[in-house]
Formats: sequence, C-alpha cells, structure tokens
Amino acid sequence: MTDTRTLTYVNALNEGMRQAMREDERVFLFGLDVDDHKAIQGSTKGLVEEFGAERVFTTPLSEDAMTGLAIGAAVSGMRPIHTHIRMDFLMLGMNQLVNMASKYHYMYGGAASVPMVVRSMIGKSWGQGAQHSQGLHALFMHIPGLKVVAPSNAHDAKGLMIAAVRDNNPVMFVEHRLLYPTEAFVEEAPFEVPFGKARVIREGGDVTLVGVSNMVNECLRAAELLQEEGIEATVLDPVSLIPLDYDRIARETDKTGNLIVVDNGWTCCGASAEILADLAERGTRAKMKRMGFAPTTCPTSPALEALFYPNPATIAQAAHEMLRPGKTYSPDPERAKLAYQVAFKGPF
Amino acid sequence: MTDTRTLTYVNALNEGMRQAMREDERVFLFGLDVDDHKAIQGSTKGLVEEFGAERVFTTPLSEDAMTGLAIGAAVSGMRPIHTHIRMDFLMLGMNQLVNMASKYHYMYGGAASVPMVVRSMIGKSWGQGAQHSQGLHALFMHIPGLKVVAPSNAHDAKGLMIAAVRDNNPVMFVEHRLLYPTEAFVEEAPFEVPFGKARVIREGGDVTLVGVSNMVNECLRAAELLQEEGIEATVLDPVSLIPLDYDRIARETDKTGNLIVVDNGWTCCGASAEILADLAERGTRAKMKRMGFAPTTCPTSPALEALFYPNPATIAQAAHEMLRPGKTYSPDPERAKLAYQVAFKGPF
Amino acid sequence: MSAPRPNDPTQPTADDLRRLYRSLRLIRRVEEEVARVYPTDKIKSPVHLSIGQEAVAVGVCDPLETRDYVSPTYRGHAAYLAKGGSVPAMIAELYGKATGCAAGKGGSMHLIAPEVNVMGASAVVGTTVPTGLGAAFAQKRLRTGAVVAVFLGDGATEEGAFYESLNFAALHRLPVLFVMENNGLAIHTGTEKRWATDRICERVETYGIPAQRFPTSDVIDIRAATIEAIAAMRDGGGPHFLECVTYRWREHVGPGYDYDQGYRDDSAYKEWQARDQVELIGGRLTDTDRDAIDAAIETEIAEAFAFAEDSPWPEPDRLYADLYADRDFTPVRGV
Amino acid sequence: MSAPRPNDPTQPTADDLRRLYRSLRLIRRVEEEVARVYPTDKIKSPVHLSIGQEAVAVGVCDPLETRDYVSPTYRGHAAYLAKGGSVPAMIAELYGKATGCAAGKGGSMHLIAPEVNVMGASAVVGTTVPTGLGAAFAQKRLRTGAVVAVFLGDGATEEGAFYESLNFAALHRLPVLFVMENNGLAIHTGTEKRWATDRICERVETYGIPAQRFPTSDVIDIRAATIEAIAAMRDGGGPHFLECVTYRWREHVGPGYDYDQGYRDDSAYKEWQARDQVELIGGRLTDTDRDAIDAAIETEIAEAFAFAEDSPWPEPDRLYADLYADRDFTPVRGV
Ligand SMILES: Cc1ncc(C[n+]2csc(CCOP(=O)(O)OP(=O)(O)O)c2C)c(N)n1
Ligand SMILES: Cc1ncc(C[n+]2csc(CCOP(=O)(O)OP(=O)(O)O)c2C)c(N)n1
Ligand SMILES: [Mg+2]
Ligand SMILES: [Mg+2]
Repeated sequence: MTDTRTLTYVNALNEGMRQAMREDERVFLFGLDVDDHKAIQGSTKGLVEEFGAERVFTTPLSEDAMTGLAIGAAVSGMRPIHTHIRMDFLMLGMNQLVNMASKYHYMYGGAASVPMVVRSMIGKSWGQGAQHSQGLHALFMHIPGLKVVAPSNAHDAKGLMIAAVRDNNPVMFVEHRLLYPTEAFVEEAPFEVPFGKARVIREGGDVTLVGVSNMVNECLRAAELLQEEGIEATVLDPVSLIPLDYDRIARETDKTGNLIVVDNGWTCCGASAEILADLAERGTRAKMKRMGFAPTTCPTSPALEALFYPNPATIAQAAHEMLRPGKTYSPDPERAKLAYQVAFKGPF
Repeated sequence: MTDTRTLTYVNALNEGMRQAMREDERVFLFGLDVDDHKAIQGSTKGLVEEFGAERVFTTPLSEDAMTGLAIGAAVSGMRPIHTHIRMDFLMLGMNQLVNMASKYHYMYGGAASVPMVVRSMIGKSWGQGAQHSQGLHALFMHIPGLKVVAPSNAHDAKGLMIAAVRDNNPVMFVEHRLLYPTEAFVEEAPFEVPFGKARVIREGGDVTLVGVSNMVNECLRAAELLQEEGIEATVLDPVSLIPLDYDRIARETDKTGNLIVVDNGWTCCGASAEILADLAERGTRAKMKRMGFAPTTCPTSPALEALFYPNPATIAQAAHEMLRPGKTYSPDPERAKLAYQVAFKGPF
Repeated sequence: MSAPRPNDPTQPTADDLRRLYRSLRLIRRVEEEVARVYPTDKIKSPVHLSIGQEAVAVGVCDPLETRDYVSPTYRGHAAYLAKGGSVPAMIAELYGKATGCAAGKGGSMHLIAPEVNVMGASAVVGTTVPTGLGAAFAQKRLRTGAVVAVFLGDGATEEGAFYESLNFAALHRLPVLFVMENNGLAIHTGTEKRWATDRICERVETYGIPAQRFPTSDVIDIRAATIEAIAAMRDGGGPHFLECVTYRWREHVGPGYDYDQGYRDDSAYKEWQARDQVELIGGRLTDTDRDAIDAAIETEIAEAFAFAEDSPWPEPDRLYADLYADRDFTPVRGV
Repeated sequence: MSAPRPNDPTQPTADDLRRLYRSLRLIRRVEEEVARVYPTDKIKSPVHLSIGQEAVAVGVCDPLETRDYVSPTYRGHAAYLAKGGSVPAMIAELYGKATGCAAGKGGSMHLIAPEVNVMGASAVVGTTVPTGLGAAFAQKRLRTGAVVAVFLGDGATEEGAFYESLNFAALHRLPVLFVMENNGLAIHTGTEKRWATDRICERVETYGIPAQRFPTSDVIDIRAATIEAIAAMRDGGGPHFLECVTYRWREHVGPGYDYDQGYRDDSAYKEWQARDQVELIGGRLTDTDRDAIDAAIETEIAEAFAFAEDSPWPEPDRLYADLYADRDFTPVRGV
C-alpha cells in the first residue's frame, strides 16, 4: 500500500511519538528542552500542549541520573522516551546505559524488562565541531542487550519510533540533523517498521552501497554519479543496526561482488567493521571497503570539515576505483553538487 | 638480550609504575583504593610508602570528576596514572574520556596535550557477573585520539606501562585479572615495549591465532591441543590495539591462510571485527573467524559462565573446523585441562 | 524522637517487636549461614554481608507495604530480606542455580524480587539511586500511592548522580526516601579520605529535603522516622532523607573478619556489638516468643539451603535466553 | 562588602578602573562585532555571546596573574579575553582559519590560550569544571602558587560532576575559585524547571567552601571578593565559590535578540541594561581616558577581523595533523 502523503522527517518523528503517546498512556517524553519553543528542532512541537507537563517535560542538566530515571520508570511500569539533542551527550549516561539498561533483563534472569527509547541526534557541519557531531552508535552496538536503529528517511522515522516505543527493550534511536527537513511518503495511520530488516532502496548490478542513517542519501547521490559512468549501484539501508540484517547484506553483496559500507561514524570498531567482518566470516569473495568519518576528531573549519565526511563524490570515486582499479575518475564538481538534488521518498 | 629474572604480571606493573615515578616527578598515581593494604590486588603495593600520599592517593567515588581531574592535571604539567579496579567503572568517566581526553590535542589545534594513563582491569569468573567482567576496550578503540594497550604478559605489562607514562597522549591501559599471577622474564632496568608492534609468540604454518590480552594464553593452550592433532598454529599478540599492527597481522594471516581472532570482549563492533574488516579490505583470501564473549550479558552461574568465554578447547575446535571442515573433533577434557599448564615466559 | 502519643503508630506494639525481631534475626542468621557455607565454594559469587547493619533495612522496610518499592545496593541481602524477598530464591541465586531469584544470572550482587517490589541491585556503586528515582517517578505518575526506599552507602554519596537525583526528586516532589547506610567505609577507606565534611544532612536539606541522622541506627527510631516520612510522601510531600550511622562487622567482601588487616581495629566493633539491635529487640520479647521465632527461622534457613543444593544448574541454552524481552505489547490507557 | 581599608587592594584605583573598563568594553565590542559579522556567514561556528555578562569574567580575571589559570565554558569569549587571550587569534578561530587559537579546529566553543593559561573550553556543559580542578591540583602539587578560576553556568551546577569536584577541591584544599555565572537560564529554560531550590551557596558551604552571592554582579564587588579569595588560596586556604547573578542580553546561541520568542520578555533586560557595568565603569573615567580606550579598542578589533579575513584556511593535510601529540619525553625531577 503506497501512501501519497509526504511528511518531513522531523514531522514524522513528531507524529510517531504523538501516536505512540496517544495509544499508550504509560509513554512519556522527557529530556532537556523537549518542552521549549524550539522543541528539539521541531520534533517535539505541540506535544506538551497535547499531553501536558506530566508527560512531556524538560529536566535539569543531569544526563546520568535522568538515564537512570528512565530505566527505573521503565522497569516499574512506564515507557519513557528520553531525548538528547546531541548524541555526544549520551556519554554522560553511559554508565546507566551500559551497566544497567542493556543488562537489566538478562542480569535478573528475565524478572524485569526495560521498555525505553533513547533518542539522540548526530549533528553535522556549521562548525559544530568535535563534541557536537559524533555518531556513536557503534558504542551501543557493541553492548549486548541494547537495540540500535537509525532511520534514514521520514517513513522509517515514524515507523521505527512506533516500533521502538512498543518494544520491551532499550532502543537507541539515532537521528541525523541533516535529515530533519527531508520528505518521504508516510502513512497517516500508526504503523511499524520492523527491526532487523534491511531495505534495498535502489537496485544495480555492479556495486552494493550500504549507507547508515544520512549516508543512505549520500550513497543514493553517489549512485546517480556512478550511473553517468555506466556503473549501476544497489543502495541498501540496514534500517536497524541491532538487530542487523546480516543475511540481506550478504545476499546483496554477493549479487554485485563489490561492497562499500558508508557510515555516519568512525570505521574502527564501527558498524562498517562489523558488516565487513561478518561477510569475511561467511567467506564472501566480494571486494569490500569501509568509509566513514576520517579517523580524526571533527574539526570546525569548513576547509577541513568538508574532508572529514564521505560525500557523493568520494563514495562514487571509491566505487569506481573498486570496479575499475587504476582508472582515474573524479566527478565534475558541478555534477557532484547536482547529486544533492536526488532524494528518495518511497514507496517503501 | 634475554633476561633470566622472572616476575609476575602484578609485580611487573608495580615495577613499571615505580620506575616511571622515580624517573619523573610529575607522575602521580591515583584512583579508588590505590593506597589501601590490598593495593589493587598488589599492583600498587609499596608505592604510597615510597612516594608519599601526595603522589599516591585514593579518591572519593567520583569517577567522572576524577577523570576530568586527570585530564586537567595532564594539560597543566602533570602525568597522571588513573587506576580503576574494574573496566566497567570507566563508563562513569566516559564523557571526560570521549569528549575531552581523546579530543584535547586535536580540538585545540595541538595547543595542549594530555599525557595520562588510565589503568583498568578486566575481571573474570568467580561469579563476578555482568558488571564486573566487561572488556570494553573496543569502545575506546572506536574513538580517535586515544591509545589502547593490552599486555598479555609480565614483560609487556612493565614495558608498556613505562611507554604509556612517557607517551604524551591518553593511553587506555587494559589489564586482565587472571594474568596477575602469571610470570615472564622481565628485565630489571626500565625499558619500553613499543606501541603498534605485534609479536609472534609461537610460529606454525597452518592457522594464525590472534589473541587479545589474556586470550593470548588461551590461544597458546589451544595451539598445544592442535599440535596433538598435527595442526601447527601461529600465535600473535597485537600488544597494542591502538595503534594496531595491521600489516603484521596481515602478513601472518597470509602465511597460513587461516585466521582466528580471539578477544576478551564482545565481537560485534569489537577488536576482532576491526581486524577482520581490515583484512577484508586488503582483499585477503584467508578464511577468517572471530571469537570472543558470547553475545550476551555475562552470567554468574558457573554453569553458564563457562560457556560465555572462549577457551583452549573451543578455540582449538574452531581452528580444526576451519582447517578440516566437517571433521568432528572435541579435545579430550583431560588434555584440555592440561593445556592450562602451558605458559609463555619469553624470551621477548 | 518526639514523645510517644497514644496510639502513636511510630511506637512499636508487641506484635511490631516480634515482627522486627524476626526480620532482624532472619537477616543475621541467613548471612551467618552464608558466611559459614562460603568456604565450601558452593556460593558462586562474591558476597557483601550486612551483618551488624540489619537495623537500617529492617527499620525502613518494616513499615513499607508490598506495593512500595525498594532500590537496594550490592550489599543488599538485608534490604531484600527485610522487604520480604524469598529466602530460598536468594540462596539459590547465590548458588548459581536455575531457581535463583535472577535465574542464576545475577548472584549475590544482583538480587531482585519483583513480587514484593525489590528492584534489581547493582554492583556499580550509586547506580540504583537514579533507578529508584525512576520508580518513584512512576509511582507518582501512575498514582499508585506507593513510595520508594532507595538505599545507598556513604561511598555512593560521592557519586554525582546522587546529587542529580536529590535535585530532581525534590523538584518533582517524588515519593522517595533516600536511606544512607553510613558505615564510615568504602571498602577499606574511611570518610576522612573521601569527604570534605560530614555535613551531608545539612547539604541534603538545601534541596528542601527533610533530613534526619541516626547516630546509632536504633531500629525503632529509624522505623518511626520512616513511618512519618511515608505518611508525608503518600500525601504528596516529596522526598525525605535518612542518614543511618552503622557499622560493618565483617570484611568488605567475603565471609570473614578483618580486624587484623591494619586499617581498623575492633574497638568500634565492640561498641556496636554491645548495642546489637538483634539482641536488643530480642531482649524485649518473651523467651517463648523468641524461641519460637528462632526455631522457625532455623527451619526456614535450612530449607532454603537445601532447596538451593537440590536445585538444578541452569541449562546451557539459558546462556542465550533473556537477552531481550519479548515483543508482547498491549497498550494501556487510563493510567 | 566590608568597609574599605586604607590601601585596600580590593578598592579600585584610577588605574584599576581604566583597566577594568578596557576589559569590559573590549569584550562588549568584540562580541557586538561578532554579532554584526555573523549574518555574513564568515564566522564558521555557533556563537554563544556573553554580552551583558562581561562583569563576571572581568571582575574575576582582573586580579589574576598570568600564571593563574582560567577554565572557561563554551560561552567563553569573555573569560578568554578578560584573561588576556589574543583577539586576532580568537577571531581567526571563529573564522575557521589556520591562524586561530585552535588552528581552526575548535571554533567559538573551543577557545584556548596556553600563553596566558586559558584552558580549553568545551561544548559539553560542565566538563571544564573537573578539568579546572585538575589544573588546581597540578598547581598545588607543583607549588606554583597559582590559582585556577573555573567558570560554570547555572545549568552546569545540575551536573553531578560539579558536586564531585566541590568535594574533592575542599578535601584536598585545592586553590580553585568556582565562579558560577547564574543568568537564570539554560538555553530557554529557567531555574524554576531545573532547581529544587536556589540555595546553592548554602549547599556549597556544607563542603566547607566559603561562598558568596552577587545579586547584580557588580564588577567591583566581584573583583574585591576575588582578590580576597586569591590571597587566601595562595596561602593554602582551599577553594572558594562565587555565585554571580547576571543576565544574558541576547539569544542562547547566535547573534540576535529573542524577546519575541515567548519564553521571556524584555523587562529584566531593561533593568540589567540600566545598570550595565560597561557604562557604569565607563562613567567613572574621564572623557579623555574613555575616548582613548574606546579608540584603541576599535583599532584592535578592526585589526583582528582584518587578520582573520586575511588569514589562510588550514591546508587539507591539517585534517590528519595533531590527532596525537608527539613522542618527545624528557623526564622532570625536582618538582
Ligand atoms: C562506581 C564504582 N566505583 C567503584 C566500585 C568499587 N567498590 C565496590 S564497593 C565500594 C565501596 C562502596 O562504599 P559504600 O557506598 O559506602 O557502601 P558499603 O560497601 O560501605 O556498603 C567500591 C569503591 C564500584 N563497585 N562502583
Ligand atoms: C552535557 C550537556 N547537556 C546539554 C547540552 C545542551 N546545552 C547547551 S548549553 C545548555 C545550557 C547551559 O546552561 P548554563 O550552564 O546555565 O550556561 P549558559 O548557557 O546560561 O551560559 C544546554 C542544556 C550540552 N551542551 N551539554
Ligand atoms: Mg560504606
Ligand atoms: Mg545559564
């Protein structure tokens, strides 16, 4: 069933939370500044008005205790959505996330469960710098007991949000700031996007590009550039990182024999390492490559920041080099810019 | 030059810190309980007596601020060794480690540096359970700007400690509780073990076993079992995880065409994933496999805990399956136990 | 304490005394048994005994109802038992057996008893302060009228999360009773190496939280204060704080004594022994009552250890069980 | 404040007033210029302006010597400049240029000036409290006699690390002056939604730390208190705390005003404007002095922006530079 209504990512998040809160009164939304007029870049807009200050409220700057509060509330009957405007700030809640949330169900032999969602946003550009730009999802992927999802589009933002709130486990919900204004077809009725099912967004026989979060878009744009060179790329969105749809990634990789994983994060011990390692263990014969943040801290100067991130041109170049090694290729900067007009709206 | 003096890992750590403190008065050692009579399982024994309470002191239970204290002291002229009796407790210092220590040198354009060592111990067995047994080095490997070392023996414990204290960057120093009583040849004079140089501990042409921290020993013991089956294993110790000696690992893998990486931690986005991913990018033709903690939280019951960790028998089985697929092999439990008598003392 | 009023619920009746004694004695005897069995290596996780500190848990938990919550520490046997946690399930948990309260996956430091609202204990100091706060938030939101007693050691007051929790609890007037078990030690280190001052109650009061200090942890006094705090909290009165000065008779972890280790001598131990609350409350019972309670406790303990002994180990496939909770979801409205 | 003593160093001389004015005015004008230029997109990182709050940084930093340290916040232009950080290096940093004080890698939130002991500022609220503590520890250990001023916002007092730092500072009697810039806001949220009470000074005092509150952040008062605190600290007197109530004139981040955003009106702004410290101190100078200072500042600023404009971008290979510090190590003895 295709829907014809388009929604932005930010509004899809908002609708997902709103519907989840309407559906179940145990759900509450809290975190620094969720109830101010900026409303976490609009994603929480109108929620305090609809659900009141008991269910939608800001907190003191106390990420550690507030994470514990979410866990304690979850194990005693509530369903919190804890919101952080930057993923970097989760480092203050790491003890509760790693030592409590992820372990609670297992460590007590299944005697309790922790249905909570932790929203956080990867920041990018405008010189946000080292501490406002990190994509740290790999840290959470490393810890058994957490789930990690990273919607790349408005449709999934809503569907994953509803699924995350309904899930009985701690779900790290990774958003990307640059995605907020992007649009996709989004059904109005509540729906779930299932965890653990990757999605092929574009099919092509030559190379498989796996993109995480916003990098799905960068991959799509790279695919456009590659098409001009006669190279057809499959673009795959893992949708959720834990659980990860290893089988589908393997299948799509085997089809082309060439894989590039492009992450919104560092590659060392990152999501891209995990994917390549799994394929290596399966004995794939494909050529494989990782791309992600440069292996440095993120600089603010635009002159350096531009080099820090993969972009359609560098992704296309990497694919070209994989398929036609030694042949020089650098996409015309004007065409590379045009690639930024490509967007995927569905159908899903 | 071979030394004939043997020392335990715990005493080698102690000697390394002692010599580093004698050499440079800016070095201080602090952390919960470093100065009590148990002395962090003996590793800090006698240091408060030699260097006084100004240079060797316990702290309140305040891991977050104490990590910040180490950073602030380091950037203003001191060289702290911050000690944690369990790696799990580092989660409370994550904000300072990830957002400050790792980034300080880069984020300020090289204007300051952070010469600090963060010691922590991986716990194992005796029912320590979920929160006292984690090997979380992969979380630190993921963050550019940190160095991560994991000595597997007394010689490296001392040499890496001295190198870590002399290093001008934050070094995560990963110890393993089960290694404390193990002995090796250790020179008495101060010496450094360089970062980024893997070491072959045992040579064999059939399979390459890479072990991290205590898993080096488990690999050596697996190699003994395998030898009885006519399989010769190379055992490789990465020594430091960041920087990682990718080239040497690749060379030793290519020699045998078979690689098993055995980590004291989870595999998902772990050190083992990083190694396999790098080899995959290099286009190695080797068979590769990861082993590590079971992908669960660590249980306390010995009935389950035994299954949680790789051991000589499971490592040997994995290697056997890789080399002789389909052939059943399960090492005689008595012989597997005997394997625990194997120990590597050097020469280095 | 203020002078007793007629029918003052804070003054114990004979029934109350019997119940208090039973609880104190049960904890003491269970832990002594744990200590006795420990060297046999049947207990499969490190134990942090509360022997000597029982009065705090008992004084606080006695007036709690089942609907009320307790958020315990890794030194949590006392709170678990005082709140009504099952003895056999606890011992089986220490033995690493499938019938343990955490199915053998938690051990001594991770007790839990959802049936009586004992939340999961944690081995990382201070972590159960915010989780207890969360339970209090839930009670307020769900309008259950229940309160939460959060236990923490003197060491835990040094963790920043404690102050974050105080501030939030007071700001949102959550029904949470913070119970600080001040035994003066964090492992082997006294407060003089950890605290700038001991003005904790005063500090807590700056959050607008009433705070009381019990220099000898008299069980009747702690119980009386708890009764008043509970009443205030059920009325929407917001958090309360109790500092209970107490003494750890045995070593930090393990079954033994450690007065020969050089970091403390046994002079304070002797003082605390002289006012041992188990004996003091026991002394207020008739011999018949006391004997009957003692005998029942011995039977209960013997049965619990036998249960643990006879229980099976977890099956190997349980290693992979319970990593994630199932997917069941039924929306709830009208909370 | 106590009555002025003869030769009381806390009472400003005419020279002092000129210096204070210069500092206040420099900060005000630099930030106004930053705000003016911001819409041109030449500034390459988000800016958190201190306009209206200058008196706190100036009052504290004026009596500091170069050897003393400052640990600033991301709203740190004022502290950086008041401590003597270079104007051109700051503006170049905001422009993302190679000549910036952080080589273009830090931006507005990550200023640093090692030559005058301004430590690195952080975008994560509260993180520079413990790092400042560490600098104070180093000063004590290295016996430099230097002190450290740690700046923090009212929001930062909610982070647990603040309390951990107070405790440690008092316990070890470290020479650290905690300076809380209480502008009543964390982004758009007032303290009423974040604080259980406003009894912060009282709370800090429970650590044995002398605490003073400045309800209008009078620059002379803050300076006087700082002079006394510094003297006490150089004498081994341990930490001090100042709560400086102040007001953020502009929006949280960015160059504009936000009185139309509904979360505050401009009534308080008008009150604070009426006692603007830049004007008040300026008014105590002769016109000649003031004009000379103003003119010099305009030149300095114009030169700084020109310097930033003309400076080169970092070369691409700088992306990989400075991730790790080099391996040089020369042992130091006799500290
Ligand atoms: C966060 C953390 N840091 C350090 C430890 C190691 N540790 C275990 S118990 C303990 C002392 C705790 O003291 P207190 O809170 O007073 O509790 P008590 O043992 O006296 O009951 C310490 C430091 C830990 N478990 N968790
Ligand atoms: C740990 C952390 N949590 C949240 C944020 C987002 N944030 C940025 S500034 C700010 C308000 C800080 O308020 P305050 O400390 O009073 O400083 P002010 O901006 O008023 O100077 C917040 C919440 C952050 N940067 N760091
Ligand atoms: Mg204690
Ligand atoms: Mg503020």
